[in-house]
Amino acid sequence: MTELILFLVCVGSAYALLSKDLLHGAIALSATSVLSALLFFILKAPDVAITEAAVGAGVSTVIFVWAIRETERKDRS
Amino acid sequence: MIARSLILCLFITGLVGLTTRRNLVKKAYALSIMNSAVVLLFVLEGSGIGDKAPLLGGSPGVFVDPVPQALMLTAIVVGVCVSALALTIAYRLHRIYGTLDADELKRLVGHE
Amino acid sequence: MNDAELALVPIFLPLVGAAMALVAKSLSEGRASRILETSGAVVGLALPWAALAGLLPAVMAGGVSFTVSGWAPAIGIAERFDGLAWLVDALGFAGAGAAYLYSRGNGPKGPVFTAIFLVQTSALAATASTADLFNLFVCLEVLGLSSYVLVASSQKPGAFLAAFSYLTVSSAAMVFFLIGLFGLYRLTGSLSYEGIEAGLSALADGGGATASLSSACIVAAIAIRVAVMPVYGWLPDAHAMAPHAVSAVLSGVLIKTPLFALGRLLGFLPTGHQAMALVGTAGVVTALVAVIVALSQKDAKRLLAYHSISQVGYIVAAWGLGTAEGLNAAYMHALFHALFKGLLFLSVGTVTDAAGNRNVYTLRNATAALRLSGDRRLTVAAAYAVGALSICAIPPFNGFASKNAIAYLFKGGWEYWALFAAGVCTIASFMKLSMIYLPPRRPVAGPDEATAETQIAVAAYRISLSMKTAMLALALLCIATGLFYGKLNGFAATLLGTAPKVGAGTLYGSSELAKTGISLVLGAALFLFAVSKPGKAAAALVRSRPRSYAGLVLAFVSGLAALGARLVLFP
Amino acid sequence: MTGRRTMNALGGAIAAVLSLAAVAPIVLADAPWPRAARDLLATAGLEDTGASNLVSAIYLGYRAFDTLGETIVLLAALAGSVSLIVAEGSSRGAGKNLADKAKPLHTEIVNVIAGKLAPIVLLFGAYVMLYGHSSPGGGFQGGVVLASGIIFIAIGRRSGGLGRIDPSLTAFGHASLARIEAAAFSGILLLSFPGVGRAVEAFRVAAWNRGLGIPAVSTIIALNVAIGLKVGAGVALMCVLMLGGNDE
Repeated sequence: MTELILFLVCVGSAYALLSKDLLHGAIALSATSVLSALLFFILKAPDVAITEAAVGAGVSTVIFVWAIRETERKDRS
Repeated sequence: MIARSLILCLFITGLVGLTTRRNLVKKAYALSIMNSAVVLLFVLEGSGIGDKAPLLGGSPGVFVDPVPQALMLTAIVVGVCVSALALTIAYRLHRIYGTLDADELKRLVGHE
Repeated sequence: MNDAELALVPIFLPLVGAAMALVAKSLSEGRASRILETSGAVVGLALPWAALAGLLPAVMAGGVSFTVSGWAPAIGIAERFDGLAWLVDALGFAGAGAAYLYSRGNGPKGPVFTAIFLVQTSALAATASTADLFNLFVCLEVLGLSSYVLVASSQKPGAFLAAFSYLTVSSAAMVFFLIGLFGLYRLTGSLSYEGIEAGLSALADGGGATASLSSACIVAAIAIRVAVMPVYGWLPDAHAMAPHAVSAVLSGVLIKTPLFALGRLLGFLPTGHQAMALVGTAGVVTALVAVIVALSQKDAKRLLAYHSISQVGYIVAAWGLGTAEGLNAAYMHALFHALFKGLLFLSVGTVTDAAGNRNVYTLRNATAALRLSGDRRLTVAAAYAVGALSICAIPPFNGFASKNAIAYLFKGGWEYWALFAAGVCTIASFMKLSMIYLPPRRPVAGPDEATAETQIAVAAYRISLSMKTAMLALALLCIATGLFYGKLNGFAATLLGTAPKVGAGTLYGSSELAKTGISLVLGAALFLFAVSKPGKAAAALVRSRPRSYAGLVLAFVSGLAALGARLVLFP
Repeated sequence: MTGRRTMNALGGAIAAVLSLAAVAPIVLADAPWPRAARDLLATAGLEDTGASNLVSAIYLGYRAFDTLGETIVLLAALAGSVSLIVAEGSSRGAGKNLADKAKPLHTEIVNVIAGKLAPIVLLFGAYVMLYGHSSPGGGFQGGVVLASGIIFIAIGRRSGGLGRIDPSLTAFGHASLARIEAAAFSGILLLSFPGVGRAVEAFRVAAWNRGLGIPAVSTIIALNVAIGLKVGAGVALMCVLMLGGNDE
């Protein structure tokens, strides 16, 4: 289970870095945060899980989406 | 061992992303990925010595190590602060130059 | 309040000041808000001196070791307030105080700036006295975050890019720091320096490769803040683009505090001595390479920024010896550099603002610009002269004593000659910078666009009293510390638990003076080459070397790998 | 172009190899995880700090000084971000663009749902914040939840889900958020100022002897509340600014 979640987190992160659409990247990162939070819960770290869910999936997604909306959505390079 | 290799892989992914991606938002993504790799590493390793969340009372069992968990709370918060600041600066740069490409920006700022 | 609590007061008072500034921001009335902000600054920058005075007896008696709030050392946060912490605090509050005073005239202004400036000052004090690895991480992050914000606060486009590069590179380095911390915690189960030392020595092989690599990660992450070779690439942009007052603090104080904190940590690690020696050698190389790059610059503040790297190279070189004498010499130069480099950033920043031109090759007749901006007595030019003479190690200014004290430590080695060459380049480079005060080469023919622009900049710019006061205070300190070097050095040596090895008499001996004379002659020759046609072409070549963002990360990673290889293969 | 791409890939490969060489031995080494700190906490944690959540005992008790540093990191980052955004807004004319861009968010459905949800979210945030000493959670997490509640209010205020119940509840302007943040930060500083902890403990013991039961955990609860308010106000201020849905 741990390995599976970690693998998915790896895939999600790689997708976020490779995707041409920054918004898709932000959503992928948000999903990896939720997965990490689940993993923390499984690993008996409920405090870290709550923080990761609130911060990783919540606040930082808001900030990422804001930044993309205010700048540009496509990674042109 | 597999779990730790995966975390290592995650960390290296972040670092390579930071080096090769030229988009500033992607660089912020990369930092956030590196940070979460370390958080996962601490929590995963710290949980190896017990089978019960560090809350007193309740079911019998051995606690996992609460120290790395407490440290990682701080690390997560620091990570999001760094992201927020990085993106705000990227936003200002985009307002001025209309691009998020690091190399392009370096050329446009044009300092010798 | 006992000594353990008093030792935390210099950390908390700037925070209280920052809180006052934030309350001031949320008040809408102008007058009350301004008064509250100013008193916040006084609480944060002046009151800590009282606490430092109160701590002096305890420090003289050997320092205070304690855990915050008195928790068990196994789990609490260990602190060590000794002579070194006291001295580094004094350096920080002196530099920050003068820079803040200057910022009242020239900006940036506003309660948010005050609050973040005070937060940074507090983090400086916290970094100086921490003896806990994770607490060091937190301190460095506070220090970093506040300095990124302060660099960006100049609102210049270049400053944003510089802040972004600085932020990403040093945050990535801090992740490596955490991995190093992970390695050490897993081996020892402890976060305090003493606990880590005890834990590692209890292991059969002292922790082996894991401990060495973990130390390498931590050292590399801190070295990036000190801007030693090869990880200095972020500094020139950040320091050149920041507001002048912030540049003064960044160059004067911020790059040294982590170095002394690192020294404290390395004293507890088994491979600490080797790491120190390697970083020290890198420091010698830095001192020479950075000054050559500085000589080729055309932007006045960027030139100063490269000099900061070079001067920090001197400090790191002496620090890397790992002896009490080395630390003493390193500290004295760090203190003097804070004074004269702060002074140089403030005065050069003022002059270039007054003239509306930062290009060393084209800016001439700067005195006229100063007069037009309300500095009729040329205080700024005089302050610049003091700073330049100090950094060039001309007696009796303070740089002479501290640079020679460092050179003395290396007598007979290749380092001595490298540092000598760096000194020659420094003189040449400041001769070049001083050309901005020369009269214009030819009378301006007509009101072309550039001159008109310059005139506007000049007309709008005013040099205020607080700016002059800050510069005068620093200039006087440069002279006074030069004249009373012996006493000051003796005081620092006592606090660091050593005896001054080199008296002021030796430093002013005939051979040292002759050496200064030779450097001056060589420096003048180098200067003439630098402003000649081939020299300018060479400078342009150095300036146009490729500097990409990826290079910053690669430099960090290769530095880390080199350090790791050194520690693992030759323990 | 291809040359640059090759250089880029080469740079990435070098970074990967070198950092792997430096970091892999640390991560993959098979040293046993230390148990001393855990064992010490399991026996002494509750008695020392009064918190049955051992993570909170460390986070707000033994290592509260680190937490203070973390709060300050957040303070610097938020204040810096907000001032950078505001400076941009003022430099291009009263932030007109922000309001335009925010329009798609203000659909009627979002407004109503957000407005109705806000009190529940706020209540949950308060719970997480107040019970951090005994259950998972704490000031920081509670603060973030509180912030999302405030954001919901900000989004939902136009159609007035909450405004209908009590108009004063919608009066979360920038100024009041900044005021709450500054006050809460002062509170955190006051609670952690050197010497205060000892004085509070002495007072508590004296009160205990006179029959006034103030539990040892009250310091942690007070810290949790102060941190929660500070984080909540700070994060809400930044997010409200970013969503552009707030009018002064």
